[in-house]
Amino acid sequence: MVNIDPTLMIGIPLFMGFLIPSVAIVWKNSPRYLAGFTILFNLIASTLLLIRSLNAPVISVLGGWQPPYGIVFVAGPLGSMLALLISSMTMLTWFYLPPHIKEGNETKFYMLFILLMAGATGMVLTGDLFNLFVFTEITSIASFSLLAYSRGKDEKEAVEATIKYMIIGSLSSAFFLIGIALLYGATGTLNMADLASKIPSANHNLVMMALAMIITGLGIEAEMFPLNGWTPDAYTGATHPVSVMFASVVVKAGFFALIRVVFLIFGAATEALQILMIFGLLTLFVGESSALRQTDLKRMLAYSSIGQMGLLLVAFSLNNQTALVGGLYAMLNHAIAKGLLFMAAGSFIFALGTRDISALNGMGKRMPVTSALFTIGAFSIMGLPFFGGFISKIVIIAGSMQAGTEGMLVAILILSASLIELVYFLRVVHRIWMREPEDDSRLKEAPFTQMFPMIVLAAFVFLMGIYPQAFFKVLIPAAQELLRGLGTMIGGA
Amino acid sequence: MILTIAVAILILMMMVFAVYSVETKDLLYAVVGTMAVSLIVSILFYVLQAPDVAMAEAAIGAGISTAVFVIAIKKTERYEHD
Amino acid sequence: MNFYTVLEYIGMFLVFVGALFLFLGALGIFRLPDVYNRLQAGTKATTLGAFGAIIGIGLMRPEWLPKAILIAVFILMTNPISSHALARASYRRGIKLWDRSVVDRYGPYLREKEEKEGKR
Amino acid sequence: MIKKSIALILIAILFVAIFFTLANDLPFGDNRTTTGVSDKYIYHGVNDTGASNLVTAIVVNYRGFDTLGEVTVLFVAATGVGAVLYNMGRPAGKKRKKTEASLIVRTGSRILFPMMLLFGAYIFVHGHLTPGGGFQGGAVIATAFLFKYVSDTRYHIDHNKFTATESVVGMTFALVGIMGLLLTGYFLFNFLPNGSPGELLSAGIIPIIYVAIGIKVGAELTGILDNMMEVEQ
Repeated sequence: MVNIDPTLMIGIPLFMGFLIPSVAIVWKNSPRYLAGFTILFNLIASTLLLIRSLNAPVISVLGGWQPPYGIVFVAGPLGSMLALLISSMTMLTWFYLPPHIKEGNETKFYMLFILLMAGATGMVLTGDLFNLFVFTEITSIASFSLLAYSRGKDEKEAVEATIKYMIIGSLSSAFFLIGIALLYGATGTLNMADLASKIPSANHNLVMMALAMIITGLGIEAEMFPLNGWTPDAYTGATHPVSVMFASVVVKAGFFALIRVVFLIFGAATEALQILMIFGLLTLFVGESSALRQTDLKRMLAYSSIGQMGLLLVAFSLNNQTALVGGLYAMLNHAIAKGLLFMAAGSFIFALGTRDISALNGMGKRMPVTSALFTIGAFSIMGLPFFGGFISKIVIIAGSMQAGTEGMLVAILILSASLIELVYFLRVVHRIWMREPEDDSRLKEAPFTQMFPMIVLAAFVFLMGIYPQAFFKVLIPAAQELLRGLGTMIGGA
Repeated sequence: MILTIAVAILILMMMVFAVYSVETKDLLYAVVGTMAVSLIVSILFYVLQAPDVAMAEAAIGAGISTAVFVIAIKKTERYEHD
Repeated sequence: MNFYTVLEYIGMFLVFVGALFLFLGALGIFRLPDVYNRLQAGTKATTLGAFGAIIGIGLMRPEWLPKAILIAVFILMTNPISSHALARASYRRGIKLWDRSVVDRYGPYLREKEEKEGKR
Repeated sequence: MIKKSIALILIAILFVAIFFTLANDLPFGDNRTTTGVSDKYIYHGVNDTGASNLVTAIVVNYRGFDTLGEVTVLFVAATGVGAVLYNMGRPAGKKRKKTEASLIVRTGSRILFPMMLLFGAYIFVHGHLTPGGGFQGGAVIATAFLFKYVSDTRYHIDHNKFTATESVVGMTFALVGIMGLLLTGYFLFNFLPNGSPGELLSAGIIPIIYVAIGIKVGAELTGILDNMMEVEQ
C-alpha cells in the first residue's frame, strides 16, 4: 500500500492555494478543477491514513526535529477519521458549489475553499499546541473571507455578519494565544504529549487560568453558549455551500480542538468537565428553544446546529467510553445530516428566492426529490429510528446511565431537548408534505451535480442508522484514544 | 533600576493611550492612540531584547495598519455615533 | 593622545550639540504659537540635532561610520520632505496662520492658481 | 449605562485575577531556560541551523511549519479584505478631487522609493544574521509602496503581476517543504548545507524561505493598501 505522509495533506493544498491565482490569470476556468484535484488528493490520502492509523498511530515529524523541539503530526484513529470527514464533506460541497458563487470571484473563492480545508485538516492532525493555534487562525480567517463572498440581495447582510464574526473571532484567537503563552510559561514546552506529562508538576493556578483562556477561545469556534453570537448571522448570511462547510467542517474542527485540549492535555480535568457539562446543557437548551421561534429556514437550522453542539459537549463531558462513542457518533451524524439539511435548504431557497419557512408549503409536490432528502436529514437530527441520530442519542443516553444520578438528570434533559427538536423539525416537514401549495407549479429540481452530494449524504444517514457496527469499528478505538490520553501514545518521544 | 522605572512609565503611558483610543469618539484620534500604543510596545520589545519583534511591531503596527485605518476612516465617517 | 581618542572627543562634542538642538526643537514644539512655526522647530532643529548625534556616534565608533552616514543622509532627505508635505496639507485644509504672522506667500499663489484654472 | 458598568466590573475582576496570578505564579524575567525546550534552542541553535540570529533559527527552521501557516494566514486575510471591500460596493457620489502632491514630494519619492525597497530587501536577505526577517522586510517594502501612492495620485500597481509574484514565492515556500519531504522524508527539512554561521550564504534553506516570505508579505500588504485605496474609484 502507498504511504502518503500526513503533512502532504497540508502541503499540497497550500501549494495549490498559492498556485491557483497565478494559473487563473492565464486559464480562467482552472480554479475549479485545480481545487477539485486537491480535494481528491486529500480524500485519498485521508482514507489511506485512516486505514493505517487503525493499526498504529501515524507520526510525522516536521523538519526532522524530534519532539518536543519541533512540530509533530499525530494521526490516531480519531484524528484521521475527522480528516476523512473533512475532506469528504469538502469534496461533496465542491460538487454542490457552481451556481452559488458570484461570477468573477471564482478564483479567490476556490483558493479560500481549499485553504479552509487545509486549515481544518491541520487542526485535527497536529500534535503541537501552537501549531493548532496557527491552523485555527487559517480556518477562521478563511471562514470570514468565504462568508463575505455571498451573492444577490444578501450581500449587505453577509458583510455585516462577516464583520461580526471577524471581531468575535479575533477575540477568540487572542484568548487562545494568551492561554498558550501561559501554558508555555508554566511548562516550557508546546508539544501536546510533552505538555500532558509536564502539567501535573506545573503551577496549578497558571494551568487553570490557561485552561479557562483556551476554553473561552475555542468555545467561540465550537459555538458554546455564551460565545455563539456570531453563529446565526454567519449561517444565514453565507452562501449555501459555505453554510454547509461551517456546519460540518469549521465547527467540528473547532469542537475537536476544544475536546482534545481538555482531554489530552489536561487529562480530562474534572473541574473543567463540570463546567463544560453546564455550558453544554445551556447551549443545548438555548439553541433548541431559539430554533423553535425562528421563521427563517437557515436561521432555524443554525440554532439547531448550536443545540446539537451542546449535545456533543454534554456527551463528551460525561467522560466514559460509551458516552464518548455516542458523542463521536453524534458528531459524525450531525456533520452529515446537517450538511444534507443545509444543502437541501439551499436548493429550496435557490428555487424559491426566499428563506421564509412559510413559503415551503407543499414543497413535497413541487420539488419532491429535494423534499424527500430534506426530510431524511430532519429525521436523522430528530433521532427517529433507522436514522443515524437515533443510534447516537441511544448510545449517549446509555453512557449517561453509567454516570449515576447526575447522569439520569442529563438523560432526561437530553430527551426533553430532543422533544423540542421534534417539534420544530416536524413543523417544517409537515408544511412540506401536508400543506397545499399556494402556487401549484412544479419547480425545477436541482441539477445532478447538486443532487449527487445530497443523495450520497442521505445514503450515509441511512447507513449510520441501519449498520452502526461499521462505524463503531473506528469510533471505539477513537474514544479509547481520547480516554487514554496522548502522553502514553507517543511514549514520550 | 532606572530601566525598571522607565519600563513602568512606558507601560503606564501605554495603558493611558489604550483607554483613550477606546473611549474617544473621534476615530482619527483613536487611530493615533493605537499608533502610540504600537510605538510603545515596540520600544518595550526592544528593551526586553527582542529586536526582531520590535521591528515588526514598528513597521506593521505603527506604519501599515495606521495607514490602513486612516484610509478606512477617510472612506467612511470620522466620528462615532451612539 | 592618539587619533581615535581625538575622534572620540569630537564625536562626544557632536552628540552634545545634537542633543542641545534636539532639546531646543522639542522646546519649540511646545512654545511656538501655530502649526507652521512648530514645524519650523520640529524640522530644522531636530534634523540638525539628529544629524549631529548620529555622526557623533559614528565618529566615536568608527566601524559604524558608513552606516551612520547612510542613516544621516536618509534623515536629511526624509525629514524636510515630510514636514513640507505636512505644512502644505495643513494650509490646504484651511488651518489659519498665527495672527501676528508677517508674511504669507503661499496664499496669494494658491488664489492666483485657482483663478487661472477657473478661467480655463 | 447599567450594561456598561457591569462590563466594567467584570473587566476589573478579570484584570485583578489575571494580574495576581501572573504576579505570583509567573515571575517576570525569571531564568527558566533549564525547564523547557528553550535550552536546546539557545545552546545548540547555531550549530543545528547555521543561523546566527536565533529568533530566525526558531521561526524558520525549528518551527518553520508554523511560519508557513502564518504566511497562509496573511494571504487569506489579504484575500478577505478584498472580498469584504468588493461586497461593500462603491459609495456613490462625493468624489473629492485629489490634490496633486508638490514637486518636492514627487522628486523626493523618486529618490527615496528605491532606497526604501533596498532597505526592505536588506532586512529580509540578512534575516538569518541580524534582527529582522521576511515579515519585517515585507512590511518595509509595503511602506515604500504606500509612500509611492501618497506622492503620486495616478500611481497604480499592476494586479496581475503582483498576484503572479505572490503565488510564485508562496509556491517556492511550499515547494521547499515538499522537496525536503522527497529528499529526506521530513517536510521542511533543511536539505542544504549549513555553511559557517555569520556568512551571507549560510543557514541552509533559511535565506530562501525568508526571501520568499519577504516578497510575499510585501506584495500582500501592498495589495491590501491598494484594495483600500481603490474601492471608491
